[in-house]
Amino acid sequence: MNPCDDPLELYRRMLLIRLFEERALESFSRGLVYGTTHTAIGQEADAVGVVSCTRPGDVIVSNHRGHGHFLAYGGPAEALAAEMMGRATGVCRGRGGSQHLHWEDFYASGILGGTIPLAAGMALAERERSAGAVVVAFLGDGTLGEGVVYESLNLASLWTLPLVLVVENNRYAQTTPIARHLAGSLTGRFAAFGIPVEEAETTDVLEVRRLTQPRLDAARAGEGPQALILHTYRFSAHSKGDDTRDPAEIERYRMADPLPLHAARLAASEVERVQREVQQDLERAFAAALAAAPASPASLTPALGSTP
Amino acid sequence: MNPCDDPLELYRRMLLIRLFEERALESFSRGLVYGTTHTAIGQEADAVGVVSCTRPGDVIVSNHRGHGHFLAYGGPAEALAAEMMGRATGVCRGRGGSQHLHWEDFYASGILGGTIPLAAGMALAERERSAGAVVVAFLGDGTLGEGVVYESLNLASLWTLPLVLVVENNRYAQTTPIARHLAGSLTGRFAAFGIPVEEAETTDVLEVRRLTQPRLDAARAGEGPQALILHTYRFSAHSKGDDTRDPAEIERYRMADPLPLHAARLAASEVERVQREVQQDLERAFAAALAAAPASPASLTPALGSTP
Amino acid sequence: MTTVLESLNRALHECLAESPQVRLLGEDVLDPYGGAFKVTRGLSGAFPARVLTTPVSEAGIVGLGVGMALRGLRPVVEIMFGDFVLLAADQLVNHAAKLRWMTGDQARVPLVVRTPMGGGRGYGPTHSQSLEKHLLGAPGLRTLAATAAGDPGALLKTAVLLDDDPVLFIEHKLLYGKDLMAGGDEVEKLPVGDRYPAYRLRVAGAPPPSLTLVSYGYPAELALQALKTLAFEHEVFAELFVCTQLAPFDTGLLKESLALTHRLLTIEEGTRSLGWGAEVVAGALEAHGAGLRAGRVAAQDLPIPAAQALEAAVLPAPDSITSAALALAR
Amino acid sequence: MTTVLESLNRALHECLAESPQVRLLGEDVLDPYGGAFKVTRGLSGAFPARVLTTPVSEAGIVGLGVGMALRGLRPVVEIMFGDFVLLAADQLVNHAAKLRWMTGDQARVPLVVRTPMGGGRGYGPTHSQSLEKHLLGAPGLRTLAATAAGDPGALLKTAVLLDDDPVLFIEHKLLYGKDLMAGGDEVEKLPVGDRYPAYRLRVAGAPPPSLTLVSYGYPAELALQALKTLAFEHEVFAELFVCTQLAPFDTGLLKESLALTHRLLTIEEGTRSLGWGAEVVAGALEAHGAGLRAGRVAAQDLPIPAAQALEAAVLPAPDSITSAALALAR
Ligand SMILES: Cc1ncc(C[n+]2csc(CCOP(=O)(O)OP(=O)(O)O)c2C)c(N)n1
Ligand SMILES: Cc1ncc(C[n+]2csc(CCOP(=O)(O)OP(=O)(O)O)c2C)c(N)n1
Ligand SMILES: [Mg+2]
Ligand SMILES: [Mg+2]
Repeated sequence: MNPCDDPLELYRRMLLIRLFEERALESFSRGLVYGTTHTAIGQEADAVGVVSCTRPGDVIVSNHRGHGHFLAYGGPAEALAAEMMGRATGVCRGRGGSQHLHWEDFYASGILGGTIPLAAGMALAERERSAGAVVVAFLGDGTLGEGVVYESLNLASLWTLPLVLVVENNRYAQTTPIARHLAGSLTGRFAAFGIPVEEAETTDVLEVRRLTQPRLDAARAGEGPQALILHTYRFSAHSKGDDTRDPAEIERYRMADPLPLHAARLAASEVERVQREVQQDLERAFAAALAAAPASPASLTPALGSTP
Repeated sequence: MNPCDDPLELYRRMLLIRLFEERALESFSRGLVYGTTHTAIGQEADAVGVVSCTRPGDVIVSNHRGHGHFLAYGGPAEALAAEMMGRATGVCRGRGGSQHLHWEDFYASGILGGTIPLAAGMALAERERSAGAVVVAFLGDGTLGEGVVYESLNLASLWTLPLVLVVENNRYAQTTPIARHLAGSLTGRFAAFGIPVEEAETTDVLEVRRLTQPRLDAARAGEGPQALILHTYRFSAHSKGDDTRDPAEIERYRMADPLPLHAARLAASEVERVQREVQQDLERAFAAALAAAPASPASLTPALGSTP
Repeated sequence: MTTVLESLNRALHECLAESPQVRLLGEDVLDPYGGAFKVTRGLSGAFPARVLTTPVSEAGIVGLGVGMALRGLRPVVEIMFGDFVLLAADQLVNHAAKLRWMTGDQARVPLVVRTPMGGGRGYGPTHSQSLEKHLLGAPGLRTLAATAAGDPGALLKTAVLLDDDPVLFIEHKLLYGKDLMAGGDEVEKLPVGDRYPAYRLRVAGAPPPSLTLVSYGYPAELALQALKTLAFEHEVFAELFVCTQLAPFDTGLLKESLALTHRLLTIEEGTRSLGWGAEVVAGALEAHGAGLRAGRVAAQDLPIPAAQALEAAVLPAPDSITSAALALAR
Repeated sequence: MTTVLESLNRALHECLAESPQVRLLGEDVLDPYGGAFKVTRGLSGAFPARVLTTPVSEAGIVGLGVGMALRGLRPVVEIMFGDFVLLAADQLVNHAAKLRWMTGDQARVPLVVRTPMGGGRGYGPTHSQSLEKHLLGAPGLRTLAATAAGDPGALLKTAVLLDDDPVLFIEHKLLYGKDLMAGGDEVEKLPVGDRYPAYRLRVAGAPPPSLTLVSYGYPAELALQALKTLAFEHEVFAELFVCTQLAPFDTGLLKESLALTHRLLTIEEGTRSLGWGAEVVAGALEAHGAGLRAGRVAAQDLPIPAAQALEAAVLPAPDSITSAALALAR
């Protein structure tokens, strides 16, 4: 689906994420989904703004809160819903679930930080392939607690890898506010490794795009890793329930909701049409996922593919 | 033996390290020592300058290249030599060997970086004990490759721990020059975590002391972790042999040898006396170590002390 | 009735109350959240200065715990999910476990690392594992597992307050909500061993056992169901050892039973290969000599899938235990 | 004569020459140093763009290898000492090993992580261990071990060039200098299995064996000495399986031999508890049924001490193998 610079299309993608996540939470409440999930409601502008700047062949490395990145990338909503519902038609055959997604050049995992060296390795492979692809890796503020992130920054910088690190600073690691988990500064963490870094307090998808494009271009041009820090907020709980944040704080951030912010630029009729279309698409996607056969134990293959 | 600000005494300690290390290497060549070792020849001013500023009760956390730190701390040369020779009288009963030393409040281990969270934890314990002790941890430039170091910096800074990190930048990790293993800047690595940092290109023990004292004072005063980066050089090979560095480079750095540099401030007769004394002390120490009984398998206790 | 969760939570309260040396560290352990599985609920309220919420730094906080322990504290570190414990594997094996011995028995590391393992909740491949098998057998590290058959709180308290060596303390997510086993009339329970006992369970009034089951943690609950099914539906009488000390494992525990049954079945939730059961079986065979038969019930050698039907197929269940037991008893 | 070191070094040359996908990463791997144990000597000279020396970042470089492998390369990562491999345990178990399966068999991770294990050189507690036991049994990870009884270079080449799954490749420091076993006349050698064979060794012309020895890596050299001592000094005839694939371990390999001997002795250098031998013994007992006797020779459950006499007391030796074998044969 990428790249894209049509404002209406950007809105559609953000809405797709918003409504997907709402349905996902509702499906949980209704017992249609087993397990857990982390939704990105409120952070849609990051996912769509960044991913819409990528080119086909670019690689996206996502994390536990990855539905938004996945949908922004153009991953099929039906296969994502099916994956969360443990269906055979799930994007990973029901094995991965919400946190472990892979589709085309998109990868996500639930081990915080452990994906960052992978992203650096992918960037190394892509650089040598000389198709000019770039790797974009998303990580949360909390993930900066993990040491392997710094090992990766050092390696990526030393080796001038085409890697763009996007920190979605939603101000919390699970329930822990950033002041309690992060010393020093977010930008300093990248500067220390000689990685150019920019930050912005924004939920505007166009602003995110404006910030992203030069980072991607620089990485693609062989200037090495780049970092972008997006100060944002999630409106939903960390996971399914259990929100310990001050409701007044949440309300305050809701005033910068990326969807109405961007919708205000578009014709109301277009917005309504897109809303209808996305609703219908998701209706279909969730219904199809629900109707699909559960993943069957008969589909379990061995853990090693190429046994001698 | 610490603290100390008598210039002659500082010289004595540096000389003790230098001659100990030379004897150690020689003992290896003569087959008296089994295993491996990393000597600190050339880096004596770091060990002595820093450790001489500590107070009794302060904790020293050292690394694979730890003989100098150990001797600067006042650790017994005989027990160190005995440890390296696998004697029952070794400081760790012959179990630890050259890289794994513990004596009073001194700890060292051969896993690079893994000691830094330990140092932070010790600092936490010391802070709560309110005896005002500080933990000083030595690490090499190469050790900044390890992710757990950054986890520790973050924690130490968040929790304002009385920890002083001393980076001995001898410009190499084993055979790898710093430009090939470290991106960005040394100071940036600490600044990123809000840790005050100073650096100096020096092999002058008095200069090291001038830089160290305020760091220790600040940490002791509750200002949180502090970092000191000492750009130095080792004259000896990384380990026993196998030096891939340009001999001309080594010669260049030898011109800043910390021993003659500091000796020039002292009366020649005093220097000679100290040289004689240290020679004799080491003669005795190595002879006693050599004469001691080898560690005996009968001394092997179980790995768990308090079995139910 | 007390649940395993309540028992553990109370024990932590008591540890903090009884010893000023105790500190608690972990991700998101503060109230009102009280930890991802609520084991630390109420602790930060009662002991604000001694309960520390941490960044997402598993190696770092375990290392901090080692350092604290070396300098006289008794830290308890929570790893939010057991799946992340391998991030601290080096800290556990190369630092915590070795320091006492490698310093010639000078240093002490009274550290407890607690973590919930296990599947059955659909959390998928990185949040459902039982990874303790990768750390068992590290010299100097004791591994304990909570069980509803014993007193998990007392077990934890002993480890925290009395043990001078590092302990990896395994909990199971599905065990938290279980009530502690009452001394019911259906099943007889006999504690064996001292500080970290095992529990020997038999159907009350059953004839001498012809089969020895050995398990720990949540799978022991499944084994207990199988024990009853075997007795009541198949007239096969087994006895079940629910162990709390997984490593070092004391084979002597099973001696008397195996001398009677000559048949050993281990039940665990970790994947089968190189699991805990391997050590139990190998140790038993060495001690027992010829004549022993043995089997192992464990998870299939696969990652734990997210989908419910797949997860159920991969993990052990009472049925699979019962059939393995019957195959062995025959 | 070719040493194990030469064989491995040559294989890496060939891998780089034969496949443009191969990359080599590790600490201090560049010439003229050529790696701490010289396994990578000459490679950076011949393939400067494809041999990368790295910072001291074990988790990072293994993770990089995983990412490279996911995108079509065939990386070989060297961990300088096996003692440091636990720093990469999460990368190996939760990333490398899982990715293929957890993505529904979509992704591929053709990564080889090579590392030297083992003691006998006085390097002390953090530079002498055989830690592979902590990684065996992770679903999706194959563990291989070089042996002088086979062709270690060919083994490595197969893993690097042909295997699409991640491989942990164990070398032993004391094996590097050994000559590859010639098809001598004192000992007969029969390869068993296909891609990653085991080698079945007997004293030439000996009567049918009464004891099955199973080992790998350097301890297999000690076991071979014991095999000869048993035959020539005690008239006890054993056969020795030297395995190259440690995990997943195929018990079927031993079936025929155990049917004959009913006696199994495993020999490894890792510490005893929860070691590789536990799986071999447990698997053999399950497959074999009653009548099997077994023993394990391994390192004592202690850290590896630095002092020579202590280290020798902790590690297995030909004598301890011989006596364990005699005890079992009786
Ligand atoms: C290695 C690891 N440690 C801990 C967790 C548990 N965990 C899941 S999400 C989360 C908080 C992550 O915070 P952040 O990186 O800011 O991302 P956010 O959830 O805010 O999007 C934690 C601690 C995990 N998944 N992986
Ligand atoms: C975790 C770990 N990785 C690798 C090594 C092997 N090693 C020992 S010393 C060394 C270089 C360390 O460089 P630096 O930190 O600069 O200290 P220096 O040797 O220069 O004093 C390496 C890679 C180790 N001991 N521990
Ligand atoms: Mg966050
Ligand atoms: Mg250095």
